[in-house]
Amino acid sequence: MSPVNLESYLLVGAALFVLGMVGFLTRRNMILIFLSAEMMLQGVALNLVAFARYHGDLGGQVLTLFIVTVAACEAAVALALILMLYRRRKSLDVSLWQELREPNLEPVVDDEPLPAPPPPPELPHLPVAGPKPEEQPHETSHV
Amino acid sequence: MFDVCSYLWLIPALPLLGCIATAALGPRWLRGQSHWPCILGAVGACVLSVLTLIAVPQGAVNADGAPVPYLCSYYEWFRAGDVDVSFALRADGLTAVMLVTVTFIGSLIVIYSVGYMHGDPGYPRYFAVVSLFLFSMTGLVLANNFIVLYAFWEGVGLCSYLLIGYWFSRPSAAAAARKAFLVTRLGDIGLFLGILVLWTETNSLDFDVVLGQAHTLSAEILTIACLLLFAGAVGKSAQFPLHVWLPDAMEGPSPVSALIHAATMVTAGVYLVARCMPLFGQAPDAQLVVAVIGGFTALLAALIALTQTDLKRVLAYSTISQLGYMFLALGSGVEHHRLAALAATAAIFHLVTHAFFKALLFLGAGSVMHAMGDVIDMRRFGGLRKLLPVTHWTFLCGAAALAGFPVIFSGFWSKDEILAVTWEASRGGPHAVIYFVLLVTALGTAGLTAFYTFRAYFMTFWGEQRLPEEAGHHPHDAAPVMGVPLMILAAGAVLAGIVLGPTGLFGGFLEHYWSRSELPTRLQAAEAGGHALNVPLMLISAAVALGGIGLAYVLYVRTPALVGTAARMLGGLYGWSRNKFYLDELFEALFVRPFAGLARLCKTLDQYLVDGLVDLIGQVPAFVGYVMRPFQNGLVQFYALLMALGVAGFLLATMLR
Amino acid sequence: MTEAHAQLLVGIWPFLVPEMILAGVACIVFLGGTVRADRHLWAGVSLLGYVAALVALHLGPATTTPADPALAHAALLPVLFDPLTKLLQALGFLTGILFVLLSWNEVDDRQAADWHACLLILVAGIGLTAAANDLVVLFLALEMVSIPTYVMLYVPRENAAAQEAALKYFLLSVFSSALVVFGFSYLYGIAGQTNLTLILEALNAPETSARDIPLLATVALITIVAGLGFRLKAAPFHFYAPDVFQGGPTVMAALLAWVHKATGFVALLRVLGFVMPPHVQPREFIGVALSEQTPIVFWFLAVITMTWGNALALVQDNLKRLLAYSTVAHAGYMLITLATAPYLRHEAGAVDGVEALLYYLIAYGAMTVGAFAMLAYLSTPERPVDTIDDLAGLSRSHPALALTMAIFLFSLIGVPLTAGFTGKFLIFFGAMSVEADHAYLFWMLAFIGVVNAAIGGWYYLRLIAVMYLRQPLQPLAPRPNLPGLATLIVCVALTLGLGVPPGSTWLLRHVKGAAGAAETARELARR
Amino acid sequence: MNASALVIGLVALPFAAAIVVALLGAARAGLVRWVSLGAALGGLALAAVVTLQFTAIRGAQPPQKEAAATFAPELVPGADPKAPARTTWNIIEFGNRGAIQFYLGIDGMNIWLIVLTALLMVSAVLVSWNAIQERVNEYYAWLLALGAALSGVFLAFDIILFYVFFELTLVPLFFLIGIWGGPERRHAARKFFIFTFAGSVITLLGLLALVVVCHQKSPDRTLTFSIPELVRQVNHHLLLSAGADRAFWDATQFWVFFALFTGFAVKVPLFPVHTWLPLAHVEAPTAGSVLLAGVLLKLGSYGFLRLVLPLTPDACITYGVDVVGTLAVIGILYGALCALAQDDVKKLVAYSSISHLGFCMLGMFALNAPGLTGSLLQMINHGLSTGALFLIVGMLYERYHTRHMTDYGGIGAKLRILTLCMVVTCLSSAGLPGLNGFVGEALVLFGAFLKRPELAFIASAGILLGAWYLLSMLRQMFFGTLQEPAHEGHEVRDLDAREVCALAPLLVLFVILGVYPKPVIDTARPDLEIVAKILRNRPGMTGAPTVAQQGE
Repeated sequence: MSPVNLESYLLVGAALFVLGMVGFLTRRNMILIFLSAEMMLQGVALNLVAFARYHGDLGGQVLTLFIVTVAACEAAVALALILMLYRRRKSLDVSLWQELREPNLEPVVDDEPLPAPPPPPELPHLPVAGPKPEEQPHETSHV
Repeated sequence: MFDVCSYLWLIPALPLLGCIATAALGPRWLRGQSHWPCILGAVGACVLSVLTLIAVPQGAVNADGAPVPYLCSYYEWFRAGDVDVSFALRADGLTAVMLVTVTFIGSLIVIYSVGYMHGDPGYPRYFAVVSLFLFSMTGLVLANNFIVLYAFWEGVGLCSYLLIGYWFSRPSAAAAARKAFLVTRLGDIGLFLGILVLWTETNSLDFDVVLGQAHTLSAEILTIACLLLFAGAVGKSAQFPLHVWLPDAMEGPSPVSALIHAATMVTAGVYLVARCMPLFGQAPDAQLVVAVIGGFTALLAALIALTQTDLKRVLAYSTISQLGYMFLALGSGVEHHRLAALAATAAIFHLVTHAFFKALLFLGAGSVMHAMGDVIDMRRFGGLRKLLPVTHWTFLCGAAALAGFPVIFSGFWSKDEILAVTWEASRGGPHAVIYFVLLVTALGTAGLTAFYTFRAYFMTFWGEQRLPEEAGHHPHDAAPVMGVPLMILAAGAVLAGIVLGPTGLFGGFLEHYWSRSELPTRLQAAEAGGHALNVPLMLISAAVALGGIGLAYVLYVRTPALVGTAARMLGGLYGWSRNKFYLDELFEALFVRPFAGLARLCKTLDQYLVDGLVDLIGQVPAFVGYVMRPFQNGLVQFYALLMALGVAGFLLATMLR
Repeated sequence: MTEAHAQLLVGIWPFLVPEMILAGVACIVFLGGTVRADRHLWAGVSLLGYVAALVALHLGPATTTPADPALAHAALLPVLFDPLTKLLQALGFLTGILFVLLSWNEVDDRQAADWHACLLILVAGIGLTAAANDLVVLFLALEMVSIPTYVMLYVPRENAAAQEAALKYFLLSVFSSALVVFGFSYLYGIAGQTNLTLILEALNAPETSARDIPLLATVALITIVAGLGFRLKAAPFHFYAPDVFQGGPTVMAALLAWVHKATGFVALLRVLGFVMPPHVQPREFIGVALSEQTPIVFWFLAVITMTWGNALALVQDNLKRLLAYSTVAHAGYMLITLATAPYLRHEAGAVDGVEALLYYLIAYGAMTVGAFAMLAYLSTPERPVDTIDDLAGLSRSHPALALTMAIFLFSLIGVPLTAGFTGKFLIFFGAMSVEADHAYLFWMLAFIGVVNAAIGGWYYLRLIAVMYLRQPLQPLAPRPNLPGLATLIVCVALTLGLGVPPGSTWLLRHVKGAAGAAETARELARR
Repeated sequence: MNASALVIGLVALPFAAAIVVALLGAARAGLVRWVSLGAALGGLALAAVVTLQFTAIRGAQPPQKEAAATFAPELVPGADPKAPARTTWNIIEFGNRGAIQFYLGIDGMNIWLIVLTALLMVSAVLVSWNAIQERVNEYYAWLLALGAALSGVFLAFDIILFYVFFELTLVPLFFLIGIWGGPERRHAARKFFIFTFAGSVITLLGLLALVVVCHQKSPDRTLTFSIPELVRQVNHHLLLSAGADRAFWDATQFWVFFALFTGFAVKVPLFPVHTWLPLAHVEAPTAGSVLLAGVLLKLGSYGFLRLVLPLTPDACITYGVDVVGTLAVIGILYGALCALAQDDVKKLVAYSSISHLGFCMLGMFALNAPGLTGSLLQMINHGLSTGALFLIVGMLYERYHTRHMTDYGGIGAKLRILTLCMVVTCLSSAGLPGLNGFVGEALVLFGAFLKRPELAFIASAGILLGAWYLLSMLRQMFFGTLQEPAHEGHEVRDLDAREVCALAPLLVLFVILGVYPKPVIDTARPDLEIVAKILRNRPGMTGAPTVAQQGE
């Protein structure tokens, strides 16, 4: 790989990173925000792989592997968390979560509210066998 | 004889011991006998003073034939750098004369007080403070350096404060005491600054060193220093414009008025200027100020005294007026060394005679008060001649002396010397005209003095007998313990002048000490002729005095109805005199109110502006906090944005550098 | 990988025993938690785990000393055991014990196992961070600290505030992690190595250096500092802190204030070369291998951080929010040391920047954990201690507790006889000791620092004033809580003990030893 | 027992007693009081013994022709056997280059302040006897701790130790004011703490800067925190420096002076930063006011004397005389005027402190022997007089529960002993010769007049104003017709034996120091001469040749 090529890889990596960052800042859906963060990590991964190839050293690729692994871990935690949050607010809109702020400040209200979420899909019916599960109160649920 | 230094310290120490003994033992054990320590101290000091007076002429002389004062250094008070202050006492002619005057009159007055203060609840306190006063006053005249002098100077001021406010539960006494202390202290600041100036120039505080170096100082420095010192004298000796405290000081017991506010303390200013004559004598400009202030004060106070109805106040104004005379004399000591010596001698001579007759008058007034149940307004009593014979005759002696009744009475002789000195001063020199005007003023004042003195005398003792209710049924004349001191003083008032004055005893004794070594200097050039009796001047002054007395007799004994007419005729002047030329009000408006206003302004400023500003600075961080608060709006993406901006900012800053 | 290298790799296992113990116990607790829900049991088990880890640390092999020729290549391993590592590991395990005690009664039986297991992993993460000598290990170690934190933030409490806190922390933490690894990737690109020793060697080598590729180096520096600044709570990367502290459990606030800050600083020390492996010679100064401008970056970061933290803390009424801003401010003071450390060569300065940092970090840990522990101790569900007013009159109802809290607060102010004073003294003395052409910049920094310390005095004092000078509004009724009390006692003992001799001398000796790697490096550089 | 152990005792005894008292518990109030009194008396006895020891040592030394180059404290605990004026007790060591040391000692500049502290502690304990009824053990613990810290500041010869004690005084006083103070106590306590804390942290920087600069300039790179050593080094460098080095030292001195000035000026307090003082004084309990006015304010002026003058002589000459002198004179007049307008008697005394300390600072920045001596005396005198004033005001307040002067009138007829004490104290405060105030004030004016006649000229008005407000207060409250403020039930009695015991020593000292201040001056002279000599040796110090001619 020639240095010229390295630079293009790096540019793409940086672009990915910045795109992810922009997504992180602009998206309001919590899942999309998290995915944007993942995209930033992908930019990093691209950098690392490019450098690894350039230096002929495997360390970068090892780090990439670990980043992917950790990202998976985080995704698991994230989805559990997001699910819980969704249960409370019935929405994935991150701007609903601004109760913790300096006292005496008005909440920030977006002029353009998100489009109404689609109606919840019909849950599949239970099979005939077995007892009907009890409806669990949301408050007591945890991960 | 003993060595002078071996007993000199006892002169102040005995009254001090008396003070301590009275203060410690008085309230609990001595009670009604509290006067003993004080009397013993005073009399002991008096005896020692006389010894000193005898010893002084026998002292050593230096190569020039000038006497060398006894200098006794007892212990070092404090020393830092060039400021070296020892408790050193000196005994020379001036000191000896002052000492004898102070202790002798003091002793008499203390004895008189035994009767006068009898039964007062604060009896021990009175004698303790009087002893303290005698200590301070003797210390003042014995001091051998400026700081010790200043210390005792303040000390007598303190005693004056305590004694004016002796009946402290009277609001007027409390106010008068404060006023006296503050007004004199205003002058004291000048004195202290004067000492500072002299110290800076001569690097010493000892009288001999400072005065000996007087001729090395520049004229400006000398004038400034003299004027500052004189400011102290003006305050203490109640000269215009700081005279306002003295009339109010009559709130104190009468013996105190006699001792402190007539005979001794108020003359401290005269003593100071006389002591510093080597300085003043070489500062003609300062001398002119001294003379003018003295002459003006004499006239002003005499004018005010004309219309006062409070007997003690009349006497107080007359004190101010007589002190003015003394300063006039001192201020006339310009041009040459002989005249300076004459002037100082005249002033001190008048000081001594004045001490006798004024103490006498005050004690007489006290005796009247004592009999009248503490009423002192002359309009409320009269014709006491028969009722109080001892008081009457002694008072008359004093009044005649004060009025300058010719030939016999002491005031005549001493006043005459002052007039003579002023006459001498008006015969030459750049300010001759002014001195002549002052001479005329002094003569006029002499007439006024005779008039108001006898006005008071006639109003009190002549006319039909009237008594206030407070006097009770049987007002009685002075008891022997009060009467005997009165008589002794009366004898002094009559005889002191004729014995000491024309015989040249006093002048000879004192002038000896204004020798060349003390008044070196630019003045030596012109040597004036000897001091002779100035007969024409004496005649004029005698005529004026007699005229004043005659007028008083006419107005207050023969045809009292004329008084009202005369008052109407004088119109505005009468009112001004009656109201002391509105000087108290003027001071109130010029100094007290503005300062009080300034103080209130400072208080308000401090509370709101200064404190507010400081608090405002303290509020800045919190204000910053409020400004930055909106960043913390709770939106997670906004936080991320700020983080991203932070990164971008740091990146930009780092890369652009 | 050479044969010797492989041998060494095998040889490092004994060093890792403590972390393995912790991880093992964590597994036991995780699994056991599904069987029994008993907070005493799982707290006790994890306590045993920490003690075992401490014992293992103590019994384990000594540090890989530079003097030992057999271990000359030890520095090339992915983990490094120098005195700094040992100190931080011991500290981490002690912290674990402290937090077990602190959270003993704060966590429900039902969540206790999860909680304690997460804590075990987290502490293992601290140990690993301290030892990390490879970007990969460092990244993993940092994530070992982060990921349990997400869980712990919302496990003990199930209210909206805790969830919001968890969300904010999670999202921003992921964001900051991305920044850190982005920086790592460029670092890797510059050096072509993931091994930190080799990276530092490369950066400090005279012939090749980061200065040939300034763009990459600068970006790496800034993103790493920014990403780790999130953990330090350095402004403007601190915004989550007040919200998370307020919403999350008190124990977590303590954890974030101390553990995360400590790991962040350690990572910075390692990555930027403030503490270098023994044989690496700094070309000029320590800590500036990536960019000459490192001190300037830290200068500004310190100023912004302490000013921001103090200014906002002034206007707070909520206790945990206030302490959150205070932790920001203290991060600022600590950042002063990083700005000055490059210039504090030993013969110049009387005090080394890294020493001061470590000293202050430990002192800060004692006092801030103490303060949070006090809040936790005083709070009951019926009578929560949220606002400053809730502390009113504490000195009347609980004089001993009030005095303890006052000691923590005085230490935070920096009043003498407390660890906070000695720490601040070392920091400011360090800043004043800088001897360079632009030393005045650092005098100015110290000046801004002390002005901030004075501002800080105001709000801490307000708490003391409330406790001592006001009448109680509604009496607090803390439940008897022996482990909580033990935490307080330990913290107050440390706060006072580390402030005066012999405690301060003892600690200073240890942090000197820990910074010794750097010192050795400079000794070599001088030769 | 080694005499130097006594010096530690001066700090350790009150501190230990504070802990004991705190542990005794609020229930045993009587015991707490007696233990505190015992500790205070013990401290006084220690101070007396130390004074005797010190004067014996000084007396045994041959008089030196030339003033030493730097301070040489005696009775240093842990003294280095080779150099008795140094200690070997390290607190924090910086390698083998130097260490912060536990360096206490006695010299002529601090010995009398120590005695003053010990004395006022006894009075403070006595005057609180009945006034404090709640949280008694805490109160006395803080009071004793304050005493320990105050002694520590004066005794410290290590610059950091000095600062440590300096800061430590804040904590006890914060609690004393805040808990047992008047209605505005919380505000007062916080304002006091923050003001002085903010000032003193900047002072710390100044101190550190000096240490660092000395370290960098010393040829063998040693690091010292010892005040005598720093003084020696700084002046050694100053005398030798030239050219660029000279400019460097000038700049350094300016900044160090500025930093030290900030902290000490707040403490003194000088004019614009004095506003914490009236508030703190008014709200503090009597004992707090006594110690605050009597000793705590001296920390600032003592700091100037011990650190600022010898360590930044050039800056003192260049800026100090103008800036501090002017501020001091403003303070003298402004404080007096503010006092004149007050109705609250405690506030009056507080503002009078500002005025008096203005004299103290004016004398100090005259930079010559009379000024320095006067300044030191003024510190002691102000401690005694204002301490006594606050004691008496406190006693009055205890009887009538009001501090408004207009509520009082003619109390002199009722409370004779109290009035006598008040009159004497006021006179002492007004600088009457024969009582203690005069000598200090006079020397200050002498010194100031030598340096800046115009300043002395203006300042002298303060003498009059001082008498004015004090006598007005006397007249309003004690003289005139009797008018007692409303007091319920109990008959108001004159001073009892305990109160007389609290006051009498001070009154006796008024007279002794007024008549025979020589022991104090003589003890302090060699040490003040060190400072004066340092200042004298600086270029630009013209117009003060007389300092050199110290009478032999």
